[in-house]
Amino acid sequence: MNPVNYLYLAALLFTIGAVGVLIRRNAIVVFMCVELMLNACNLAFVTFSRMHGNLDGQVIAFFTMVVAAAEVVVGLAIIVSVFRARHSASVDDASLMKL
Amino acid sequence: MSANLAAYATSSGEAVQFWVLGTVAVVGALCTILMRRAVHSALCLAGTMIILAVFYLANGAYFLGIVQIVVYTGAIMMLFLFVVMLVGVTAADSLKETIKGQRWWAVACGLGFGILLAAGIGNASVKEFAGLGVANSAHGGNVEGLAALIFTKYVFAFEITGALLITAAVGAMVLTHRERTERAATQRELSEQRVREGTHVPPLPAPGVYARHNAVDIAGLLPDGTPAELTVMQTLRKRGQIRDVSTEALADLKALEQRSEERLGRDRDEEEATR
Amino acid sequence: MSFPLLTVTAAVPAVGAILTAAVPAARRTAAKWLALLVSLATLVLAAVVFVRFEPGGERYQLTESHSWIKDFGVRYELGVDGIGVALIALTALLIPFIILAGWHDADPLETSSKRWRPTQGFFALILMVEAMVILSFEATDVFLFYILFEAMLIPMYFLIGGFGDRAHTGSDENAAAQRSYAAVKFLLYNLVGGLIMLAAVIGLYVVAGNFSLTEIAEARANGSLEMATSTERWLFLGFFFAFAVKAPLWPLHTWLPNAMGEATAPVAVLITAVVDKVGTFAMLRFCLGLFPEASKWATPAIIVLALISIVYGALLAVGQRDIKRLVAYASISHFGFIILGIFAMTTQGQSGATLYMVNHGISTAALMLVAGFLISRRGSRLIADYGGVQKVAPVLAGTFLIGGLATLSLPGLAPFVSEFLVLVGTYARYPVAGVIATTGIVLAALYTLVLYQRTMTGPVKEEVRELPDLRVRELAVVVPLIAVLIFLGVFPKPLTDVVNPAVQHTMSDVQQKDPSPEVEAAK
Amino acid sequence: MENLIALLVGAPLLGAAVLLLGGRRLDRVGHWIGTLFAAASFAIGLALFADMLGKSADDRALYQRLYTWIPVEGFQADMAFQLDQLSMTFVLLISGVGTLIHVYSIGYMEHDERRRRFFGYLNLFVAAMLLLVLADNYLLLYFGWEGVGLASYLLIGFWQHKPAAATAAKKAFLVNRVGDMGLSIAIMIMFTTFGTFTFGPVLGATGETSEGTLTAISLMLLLAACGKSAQVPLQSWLGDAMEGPTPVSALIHAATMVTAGVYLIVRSADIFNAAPDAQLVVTVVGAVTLLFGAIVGCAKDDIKKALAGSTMSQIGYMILAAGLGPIGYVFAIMHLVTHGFFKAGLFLGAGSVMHGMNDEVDMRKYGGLRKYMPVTFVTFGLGYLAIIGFPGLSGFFSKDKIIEAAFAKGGTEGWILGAVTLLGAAITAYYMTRVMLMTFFGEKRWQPDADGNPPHPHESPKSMVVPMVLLAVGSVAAGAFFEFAGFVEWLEPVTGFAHGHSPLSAATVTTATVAVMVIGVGLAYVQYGRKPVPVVAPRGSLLTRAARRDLLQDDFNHAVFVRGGTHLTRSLVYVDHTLVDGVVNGTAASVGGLSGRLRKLQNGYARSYAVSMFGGTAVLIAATLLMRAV
Repeated sequence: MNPVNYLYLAALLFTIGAVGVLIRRNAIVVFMCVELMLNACNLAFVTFSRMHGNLDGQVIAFFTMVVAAAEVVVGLAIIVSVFRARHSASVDDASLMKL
Repeated sequence: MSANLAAYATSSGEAVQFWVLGTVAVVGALCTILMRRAVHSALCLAGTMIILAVFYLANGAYFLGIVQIVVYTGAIMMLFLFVVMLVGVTAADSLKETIKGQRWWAVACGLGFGILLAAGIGNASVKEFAGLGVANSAHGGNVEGLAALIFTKYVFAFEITGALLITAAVGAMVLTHRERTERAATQRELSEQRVREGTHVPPLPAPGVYARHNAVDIAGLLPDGTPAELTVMQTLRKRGQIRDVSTEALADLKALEQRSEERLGRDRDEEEATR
Repeated sequence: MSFPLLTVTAAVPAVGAILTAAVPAARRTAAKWLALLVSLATLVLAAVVFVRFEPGGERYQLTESHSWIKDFGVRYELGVDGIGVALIALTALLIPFIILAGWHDADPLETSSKRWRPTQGFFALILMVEAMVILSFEATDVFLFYILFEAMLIPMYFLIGGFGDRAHTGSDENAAAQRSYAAVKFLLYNLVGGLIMLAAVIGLYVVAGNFSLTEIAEARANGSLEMATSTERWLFLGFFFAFAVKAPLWPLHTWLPNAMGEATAPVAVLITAVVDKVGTFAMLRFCLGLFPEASKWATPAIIVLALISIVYGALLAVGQRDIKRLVAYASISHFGFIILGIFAMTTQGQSGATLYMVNHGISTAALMLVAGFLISRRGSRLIADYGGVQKVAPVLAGTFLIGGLATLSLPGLAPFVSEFLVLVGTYARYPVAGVIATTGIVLAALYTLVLYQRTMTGPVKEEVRELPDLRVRELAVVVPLIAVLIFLGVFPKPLTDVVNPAVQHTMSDVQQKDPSPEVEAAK
Repeated sequence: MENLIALLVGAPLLGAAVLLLGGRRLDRVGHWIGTLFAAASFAIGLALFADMLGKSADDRALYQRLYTWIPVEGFQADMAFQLDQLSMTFVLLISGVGTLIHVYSIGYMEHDERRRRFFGYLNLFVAAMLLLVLADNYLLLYFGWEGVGLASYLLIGFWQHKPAAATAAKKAFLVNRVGDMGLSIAIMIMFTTFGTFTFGPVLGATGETSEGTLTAISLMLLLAACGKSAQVPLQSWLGDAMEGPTPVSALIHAATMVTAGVYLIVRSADIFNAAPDAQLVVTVVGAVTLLFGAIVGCAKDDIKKALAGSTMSQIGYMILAAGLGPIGYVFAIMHLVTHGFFKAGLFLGAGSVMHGMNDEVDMRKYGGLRKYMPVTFVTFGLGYLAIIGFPGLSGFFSKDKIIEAAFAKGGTEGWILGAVTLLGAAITAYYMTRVMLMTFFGEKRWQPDADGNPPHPHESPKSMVVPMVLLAVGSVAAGAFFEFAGFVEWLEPVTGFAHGHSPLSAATVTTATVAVMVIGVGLAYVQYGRKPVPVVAPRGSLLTRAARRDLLQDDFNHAVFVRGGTHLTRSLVYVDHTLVDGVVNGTAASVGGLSGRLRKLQNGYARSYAVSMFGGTAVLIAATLLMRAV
């Protein structure tokens, strides 16, 4: 087997995550899907790292994790405060983006 | 892991592992987006992440594999679960789509995107790959190798992400923390207020009174069989997560009476029979 | 590295604009004086440019060149030829008068809040326009020119939409709606033109590989840059369209009457006398300079459009009931003359067209600013609301008449020289067009004199009985303009000296020679 | 000496500048300043004249070049003057009569608060007119040409508060502009043909181009002349121009400006000589106007309009003469000068009458004035005798020569033209006698004016009387003086001269002229001298009614140009608004509608937007792949 298959897997997971973002209304699930996408990217990075024989890809994946952690923290905080205010975690409730 | 400079295929063991775990990962991902309850989604996602951790390890990223389990599956997913609990673990999403055409567009775009991405990978991929043997052993191991990179080449990025983390932590606190603008009322003041208002001078009733279940989300029943919402804690009340069991309870009661009637009847019959 | 005179000439009003905008709300008068001083300083710099320019020297002088966007070969490249010098002089000359004439046009109303500071904005925007116009006359890089060509729309948009004529009929809301209609129309017309030009600019880059006017023109001339006939024509049309909207040429003219009608008189002057000149200037410099063959190909059609503009604009001017719209249509007629002169492709025609740009600027300024003074006194733009003004305000009426006479190209006033040159130049190549254009001089007399008759003569109307005559500030605006008109009318040599060599260059760009007189040809 | 030429123009120009810019503080002395500058110009003219007389006939032309007016490659218009015998004649006429009329105006305009400005305009006129006749090229001539048009506009409309005056001024300028169009086209043709428009080179090179070109130039020059000289079909403005103050009518619309057309044709003699077709048109225009003006003159009750008709008719004579070629040029100019004297005198007389009659202009309300205004009566009478061609007076000499030359044209044309000129002479005698009788003879038919004041006719002040007397002297003596002092020889070097071969002898023509004159006078006497003149005009014949309305020419203009033009402009305004603007607005509206529909895509749901982003990304990837594949 060629490690390229990991890439295909990453692509598949990424796509599933993206579709999830689009079809779910629960902000928490949407968030999870984003995490899934990030993880798919990480898998791709790690695989690239292996394919190219250097560790830079892993470093990037590491940073991605850190950033993802920060993002999760802030994102969940936002969800919690939105929930407190609106008693709902549905992303469709915030449809104020039109005139 | 072979230390060859270039290889054309991984070991067959890894291949088996990939196909088996890969399938599971995809199923987990699909479950993540298809489960109605957030908590199930979270669990599926955690499973997928663990599998990814295994893949990291298989790809020679030992440090990342461990970090993935510890940080992601351990910390981040727990955070998710925590928030899910906070928001309501039993609340199930309706999977009915409200925006017209959204789902079809999403799936169509997803399909197109996926196919194109795969096509791109297929287009760009090379047959041979380098492997991490040399890189991992250059500084004496994977962790040392990463450390050498992070603290030299990527030191600024590292510092910046550190700052980002701190900022995120502070931000989360600011977002969720509500500043108390006035002194909290003491217990004494609270009770005085209750007396003044004349409502519920005694403590609130516990859910157990007249209750048939000892769960906190089920209101106690009043003598006429209707639920008393006061008996449920405020948080659940606000969330609307009171389980109304009044009809159920009444039905149960009726069934019980009937059963006891029968039992009594049978007893009477027996008595009469013995008599 | 010599002193960057051209950059400084454009930078002074730009910096002045920022400073003016920064003046605190309460110091309104200070902002006005600052703007006036800055515009006068610019005038001095423009005069220096005019003097430093050697008519017999290089085609482009006082050049500056710096790399700007390396990847696309965009350069900050400046240089002036005679035409540019003349138009810079015109711009720098008119702005102080525009500022002076608009001295009270942007005073905040009694009712508006204290933090509201329209005055600073008004004068800052005017200076900003000046800076951009001057720089666009200097730019020899097509991309730089394009950016300025578009960017000057923004301050103009705010000047039209934000500071309307306070003399209007109907309710304030209605007036505001018309004003914003006019401003949006102005913006949309010019943006569409600019968009098409952008496509042509990109196309030119694809074909030529750089944006430098001088390099491209040189390469075209010595044959190292071949352009397919159809490519050249398309690019030409792209550029020409934008310039024709700005100029404006029939049938792309309808934004001008709205814009000039709704804007205050000084802003109307700014539009027609300064900003629109960029369009005709660019026709000379870019259309003819970059696409000589296509220009020749399109000439018959453009001549016809120009003739229609001349006659049509004049006829519509006759039919107007609003003083400012009348002047606007008259301007359309005059722009027809300018474009006719440019595309007649004779020395006289092009010299005339260049002089026409300058003279039309001054004469329209004189007429429009006096009209503005009149309108601000009576509070109405309708011709029918006036009558007998000469009896109560003879100086105002006299200056108005002189402005009108300049508009109808009376000999002795500057526009005559240019109009006659255009006519002669056109006739030399296209006799029929020349004759048709000549009818314009009759029609010009018609609309000017009808306007004068209806507003200034006859019995004094009740509403105008109390009109004061021109004040000192207003005289300071009008008198110098009239003096310049008369001076250039009897002695246009300073201007023609500068313009002639530039026209020779343009003529050699398009490889045209004046048709030689019949008698000489026979010999 | 030639350096003085510019001063001829410069003096009145300076006067105009001083008067117009001087402001109120010059109000009290303005009229003296104006007169002084005009007189200065006349004095310089006389000095130059004396100098000129001292030179041989072929060497009299003087040139002065100031600077290049319009220096453009291949197009050099000089600010340069040429003073030859022709120009000299005009200079003396303009500055001389001009000065007299300045003097006259001092009295006439005494009570007008804007007198200073009036003198400024008069000076401006004199300067422009002198520029016109002194220019050495057509473009500079055009400058003067339009300059006099401007001055005429300002002076006709001097009483701008009267709507009639303002309209008349505008009309005069506009009709003149039509003529100016002809002049500018003529200059354009000249430039493309000869490469220059300086008199010398153009007139010297007429042999080198085709007759067609020359005919075109000639016809365009004729158009210009028609406009300025009020010839059919551009004559309509002159009658209305009488709204201006009377000195203006005398100076501009009788003696000088309206003759500029004749000057133009005579100046361009070489071009016309080479274009016989155009010359024929010129004579026809002259002949038609001659009769037209005369007929209109017969019907008008307004004394100034009657005189205006007469002016038109007399200039018709001049134009006709100019169209005859070398046999007529000199006589055209000669008649022009004599006409300048007597017509100015007549107008000043008319002004004097109006001055005494509360500005009444209707002759039916005059009558019997000879006793009250003896000097006016005598000077007016002498002018009258001169214009009808009473033997021995100036009009006799000049008109007789033109009639003779008309016959000498030869062929049928000669007979027709001769007959027309004779007929014109008869009608002239008729209408002038009518004016004379209605004004100075018969019983008083005075009416009180609008305020109810009855008129108190009185002789005018000295400043008005003196110019009238001087002009009367000119009217009497000029013809004989020219006849015997050699006017023909004086002008011949410039205009050329040829003796015509008339089918009739000179004596026959003279006899016929006198005869028709007597007939005309007799007719008028029968009609107006023997019977009392009704105060209210009788209805009159169809011709009379038409003539009162300028032979319906104005009605035609009104119907065709004014009404037609109004309709045209109105419909164009409509077209501009609905069609040209409508197309654009329609496009805008359809774009607006489309965006309205597209706007629904913006439903506000973040997920919906995310789909578009996602789709966009997919498209981008596709594009990248495609680019790589290509």
